[in-house]
Amino acid sequence: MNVITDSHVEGTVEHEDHGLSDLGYIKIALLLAVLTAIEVLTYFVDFGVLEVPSLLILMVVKFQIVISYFMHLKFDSKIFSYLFITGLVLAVVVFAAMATSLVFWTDPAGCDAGRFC
Amino acid sequence: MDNATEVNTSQLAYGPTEWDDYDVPPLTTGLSNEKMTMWAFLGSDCLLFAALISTYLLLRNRVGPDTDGSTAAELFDIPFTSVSSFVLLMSSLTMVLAVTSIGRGEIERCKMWLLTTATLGAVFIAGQVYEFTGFYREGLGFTTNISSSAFFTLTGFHGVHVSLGIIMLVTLWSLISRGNIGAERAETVEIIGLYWHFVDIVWIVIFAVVYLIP
Amino acid sequence: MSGWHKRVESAKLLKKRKFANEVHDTDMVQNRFFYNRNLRFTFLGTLLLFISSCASGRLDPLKPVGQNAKDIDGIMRLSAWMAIAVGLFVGAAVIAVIIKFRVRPGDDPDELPEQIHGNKKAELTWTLIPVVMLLFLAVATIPSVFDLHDKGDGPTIQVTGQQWWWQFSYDLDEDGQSDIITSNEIVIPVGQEVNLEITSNDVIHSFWIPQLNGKKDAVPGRVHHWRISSPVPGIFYGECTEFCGLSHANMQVRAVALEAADYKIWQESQLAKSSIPTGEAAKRGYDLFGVHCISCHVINGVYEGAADGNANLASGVAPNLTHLMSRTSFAGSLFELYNEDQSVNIADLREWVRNAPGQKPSRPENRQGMMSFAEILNGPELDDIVSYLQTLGGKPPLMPS
Amino acid sequence: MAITEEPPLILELESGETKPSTGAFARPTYAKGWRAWVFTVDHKKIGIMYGAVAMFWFLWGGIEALLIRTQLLTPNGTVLTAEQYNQIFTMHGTTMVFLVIMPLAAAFANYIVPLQIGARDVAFPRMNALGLWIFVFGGIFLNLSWFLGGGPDGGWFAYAPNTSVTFSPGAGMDFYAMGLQIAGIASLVGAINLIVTIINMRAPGMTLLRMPVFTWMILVVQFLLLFALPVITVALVLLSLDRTFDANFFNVGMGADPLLWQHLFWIFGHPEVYILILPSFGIVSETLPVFSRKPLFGYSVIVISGAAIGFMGWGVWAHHMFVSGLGPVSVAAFSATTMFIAVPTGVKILNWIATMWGGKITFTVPMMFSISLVSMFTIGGLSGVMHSVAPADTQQTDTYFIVAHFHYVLFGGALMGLFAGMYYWWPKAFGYKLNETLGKWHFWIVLVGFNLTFGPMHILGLQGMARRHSRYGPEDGFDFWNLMVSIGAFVILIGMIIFAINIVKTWLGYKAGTIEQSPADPWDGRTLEWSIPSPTPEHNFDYVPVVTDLDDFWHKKYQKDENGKLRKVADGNAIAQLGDQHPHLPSPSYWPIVLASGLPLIALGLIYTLWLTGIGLLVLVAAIYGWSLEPHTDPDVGHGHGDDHDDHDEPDGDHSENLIDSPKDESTEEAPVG
Ligand code: HEA
Ligand code: HEA
Ligand code: HEC
Ligand code: CUA
Ligand SMILES: [Cu+2]
Repeated sequence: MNVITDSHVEGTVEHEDHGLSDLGYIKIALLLAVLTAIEVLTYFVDFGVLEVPSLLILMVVKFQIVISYFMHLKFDSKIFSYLFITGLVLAVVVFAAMATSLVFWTDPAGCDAGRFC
Repeated sequence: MDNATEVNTSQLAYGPTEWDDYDVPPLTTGLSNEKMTMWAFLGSDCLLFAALISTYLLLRNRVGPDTDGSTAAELFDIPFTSVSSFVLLMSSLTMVLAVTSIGRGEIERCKMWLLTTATLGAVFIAGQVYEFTGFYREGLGFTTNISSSAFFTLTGFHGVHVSLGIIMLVTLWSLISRGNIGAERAETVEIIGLYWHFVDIVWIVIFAVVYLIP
Repeated sequence: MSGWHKRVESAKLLKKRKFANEVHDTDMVQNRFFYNRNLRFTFLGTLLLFISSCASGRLDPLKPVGQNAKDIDGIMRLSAWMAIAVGLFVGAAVIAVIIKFRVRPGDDPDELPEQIHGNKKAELTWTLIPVVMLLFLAVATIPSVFDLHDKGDGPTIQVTGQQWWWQFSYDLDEDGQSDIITSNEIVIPVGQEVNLEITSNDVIHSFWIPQLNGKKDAVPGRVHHWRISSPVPGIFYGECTEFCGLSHANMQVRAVALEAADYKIWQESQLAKSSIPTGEAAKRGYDLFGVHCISCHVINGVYEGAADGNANLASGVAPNLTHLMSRTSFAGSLFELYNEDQSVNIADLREWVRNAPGQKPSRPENRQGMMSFAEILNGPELDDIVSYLQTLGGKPPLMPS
Repeated sequence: MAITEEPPLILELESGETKPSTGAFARPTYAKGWRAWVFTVDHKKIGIMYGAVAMFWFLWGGIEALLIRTQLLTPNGTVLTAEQYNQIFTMHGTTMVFLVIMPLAAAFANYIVPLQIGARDVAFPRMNALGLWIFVFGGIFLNLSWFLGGGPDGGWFAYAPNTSVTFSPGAGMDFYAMGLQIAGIASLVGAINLIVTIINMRAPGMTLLRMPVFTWMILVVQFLLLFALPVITVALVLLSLDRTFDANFFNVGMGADPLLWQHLFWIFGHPEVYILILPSFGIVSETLPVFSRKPLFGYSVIVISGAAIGFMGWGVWAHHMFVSGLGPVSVAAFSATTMFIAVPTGVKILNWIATMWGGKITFTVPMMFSISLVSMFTIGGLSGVMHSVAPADTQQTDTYFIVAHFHYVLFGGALMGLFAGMYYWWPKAFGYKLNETLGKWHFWIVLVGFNLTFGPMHILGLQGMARRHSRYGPEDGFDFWNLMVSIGAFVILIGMIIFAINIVKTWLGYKAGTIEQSPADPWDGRTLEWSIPSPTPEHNFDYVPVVTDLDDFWHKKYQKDENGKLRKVADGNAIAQLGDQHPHLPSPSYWPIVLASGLPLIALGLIYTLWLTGIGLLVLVAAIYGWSLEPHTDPDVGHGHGDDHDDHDEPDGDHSENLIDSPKDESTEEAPVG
């Protein structure tokens, strides 16, 4: 590899790291299964106020695990992460703002209509 | 390159270099174009599903003067959906195993895992079809009310994604079987795997946000 | 000469306003739109100079009357001056560059100008100055946003947009039932911040009376709060500004501000119910009305059938005609109800009843707008109906000057 | 996506020889005639076709504009009925935005970006062709509505529920919804392709901060497209489902909230306006330095502010909804975010002025258009800031003040920039310069006409003239300025006709030999595209350029002498490549156009009869299979060296034969990840 390539390869390509062994993946899958079981548990057992936050946290954790291990993001080039995470973050932020605007910050008189808010 | 005209190339701003020995100039980042394509597409798809999910969340409880029928959420059968969610989740595992096996050159094993993945996906779709017909029988069609339109659209979009994934997996399987794709093209399997996992994580979100959160 | 005068002048020349855009029934209206073009051009020529300096029609938001409109005007001027200042600066810089730094004939083509790659300080300056200016603007803007959303101390009026006219209802005793229902013209008391609850029966419209306040959309399924007020009595003009389909251009509105005493009188008169007319023609018209019109129109006291379950119209209900004559205009304020000499504008009214879609683009076949009676009613019948219509309600409290 | 990531399949046998295993369909080999264009995968031909088609739609959208202006020439105009008027302004806006500015930008992106980054083509040439043809069919589809019962009549942002079947019973809105979905697919395909190209196919040494600004802006735009298109796709799908399959998304009787549409549309719509303007910002960032003979002032700041505009563009969409019924908190928040978007834009404007400041400006036509962008866009941007003051916007919105704003930014900004680009890169694309004298006439007439058309709209708006009104009354005092506006529109027409004449005349002259061949570097350019002959040879670069600087080509021409003074050391034309090498190029392909033709069939079927959809789907599937079963290259394979990248750049597969004698490099080895 000569000088020029060095300067122009921007991604940090971690070629050594190819992810986990099969067993590792199976363990991950088991973890995911357990998390899912907890999620489903919320349906049968009353978690009270904790229900929504715990579901959201579990969801995020599962999401995170799948993209980092199954989808290799953890081991792959950062460029892939940037591409995907940009979309993801944009999606979450923009639609959270939209929902807020539509649901909470709507015109006060709009609420007089009763059924609409 | 054809170096017959080398005579006057010396005065060019950009004459021949060692790089010309490559038929394909090395890619700037060293990453594969196809994989980058898939990641870009998935980033884009995030917004698609975010829009659909927010639409559903916004509309799920809305009623107007003409509304009748129950909302989709009232008909959910959580235990049933939990099972099919679990099936989809496990298909991600089998997909990963397909990728690792082709990486090791174990073609047969890869084929096996691909088929398993496709089958699990098909089971999920079958479950969805069953769920939908159930809803329909209880009087909740696509056009019944606003929550049903939103629900079927969201899950339908996801279902179409899964189905496309199944088609790709089966195609992949048959191509490997025919010997068109070998271990050297493990990346193709990986890329389709990315798509498959994405469909799975979308379902992780849908399952939590649409089904479980009351 | 003010824009107002110009309008009057123009109105005189035109004798009166004729709507003649697109007509399905062409032969009736065809000649109306030709008769005046040439005149208008010469007229234009003479007014050319004036207009450029003081052109303003009756919609002019730059001549605010109501308090809200005045507040808005203030902040708009602030932003305008800011924009003009920046614009002049940039313009001057561009012109300076063009003049100063052009290649001159004697220049040595091999001589390069000084190669400047940038200047951190300069760039920071022209990042920060706009930031400061905009902070200033934001600080001025935000309180006024909240102010505009506050409720006022005056009465509350429901405003309902529909294709392609506005309905106003007043719930005087606050029992949840509308006591006064009128259309085209919203009547308000002078000096009070009147609360509007704006909604729509079909598609999105936008309620706008520029001299009193900015716009607010009328969105079906939502009720939006807005205010208008006027410190002086008078008629103020407005129009629908959210694209609402075929006749969006012909959905106008007026606000009539009355002194407290006059407002009281107006309210009283509006509460009166209608009764069967006594005149012969009017009585015949009354009967015809009972045959042809009551499926859509309500006349309190006599024909109230359309009031319930009348949503046969995609566009919602039709105007309540009980006090028709107490308005100055009809059909989305598109037509004057009275001539300059205060006599009833019978010609337009008759033509409207005969063939409404020919007067105002609409799609009665899609239940948008009033149907045509051209094939149904003959001349004398039309005359009778118009005589009946003239018995509905008293004179308007104010006439357009 | 199944389409994109299935590369042509090549079987590599153990022995090391390759054979196109499933390649059932030969690839076309036309080098001349119309088929060379229709089946091409060459980014340059594709770029030119994008441009040509967009100019056709510009003429069409312009005719629509002139119809609008004739109707509004006088009060109570009678040229159009209200119905026709509504359809025409809807299609005028839709055409100009989706079928003119976007594809014109795509034309430049396709043609210029690979040249500027020193690549021989984009990453996926067949996908590139696919994008073009989908766009072409999408545009035709959209305009088919004129012949099938009338155009869409809901305005270009199609607010629900006015666009539901109840209120817009004709098929026009169906064409709108499906047509834009089709066009959206085209843009998405193009966006991904260009992103990968720019990230991954740069010449050796071209780091991100050595990339020309135009390429940078295109990159930002492609990201905006990538993330914005799914949102409008969802909105349009919901609308289509409502209209075609009786869903209830915008059915207020069922409790729908019409504001949902507005949010979805503008979450797309505002990034969209930056999608429209940023390519032009990129173009003038190229031309201003060249014709001022100075480097771009504050390159990195311009790049960063471009990216910042792209980012901030996601947080301001509700400024289109200030009167829609948002609560005061939302209004205040969006009002403030909107204002601050003026900051990065202002930085650009002032940096451009600083670029010219102290320069030696030659007023060529591209330079004139560029300067007019700087000044005219500023006017539009400043009225934009006036809208961002939410209370003031309640008086301005939906009046001609808004119409003035967006024509200043769209015409005065985006279009002026694109014209600058046309004059600037014309010699590179076609081998000859457009006539400068006619060009100046074109410029001045358009500039005057433009200001005469859109300047008075500010006044009209402030007088209270509402937009989208098919008529106005004589009593409103709008007569005079409407007359001026309409006259202005026809002045623009004259200017544009001169442009058309210019094209035809110079082309004829070039053919006849009276207009000289343009040299490689006619403007003393700074970027790589000027280091190769004009017109660009098919393979772009004889030798892959190795880049060591920003404006690398310029630094090859100007170097410091012993006193440290910059001197011209070489003439660009003398040191340009000769275009005499013959590296192997990707072969044309039948399948992009076939695949694309499936989409309008599917859409037509959804509107009329489902069996058409079936046929469309069959075409689609067949084309996908044809696509993937197509052999990788034409029979020439293996002859020339330097076989260029086709839809995939695996150094394995059929390349492996050639790779044997290539020095092995790590980066070639690591490409296949697995
Ligand atoms: C090319 C497309 C383009 C661009 C670049 C912009 C740029 C901007 N736009 Fe515009 N806009 C449109 C296209 C565009 N717009 C369209 C098509 C519509 C109408 C859609 C429809 O309704 O049909 C619209 C509508 C629109 C609205 C809604 C109006 C309404 O309907 O009520 C608003 C409101 O805030 C707005 C604001 C802005 C602002 C603040 C900018 C800013 O980005 C501008 C920033 C630039 C400058 C400010 C000039 C240079 C800056 C300086 C010299 C620095 C110093 C400046 C200050 C300190 C002020 N635009
Ligand atoms: C880039 C976008 C763009 C461009 C360039 C234009 C160009 C023009 N536009 Fe506009 N316009 C919009 C985008 C654009 N427009 C949008 C988005 C809307 C909102 C729509 C809505 O409300 O839904 C709108 C709305 C709009 C309205 C408001 C309608 C209404 O609200 O009722 C008006 C009114 O005057 C108008 C006028 C014009 C005019 C006179 C031109 C002129 O500048 C046109 C001049 C062009 C020509 C005359 C063509 C000449 C071309 C040739 C001769 C071809 C040459 C060919 C070759 C070289 C091959 N436009
Ligand atoms: C199909 C329903 C329908 C019928 C039947 C109908 N109208 Fe109407 N009418 C309307 C609608 C809708 C409007 C509002 C139209 C507009 O302004 O665009 C209207 C408006 C009017 C107006 C103007 C009212 C105002 O305040 O602006 C008058 C007067 C009128 N109708 C009279 C009549 C008469 C007289 C008849 C019977 C001969 C009649 N209408 C029958 C629907 C109807
Ligand atoms: Cu009502 Cu426009
Ligand atoms: Cu915007």
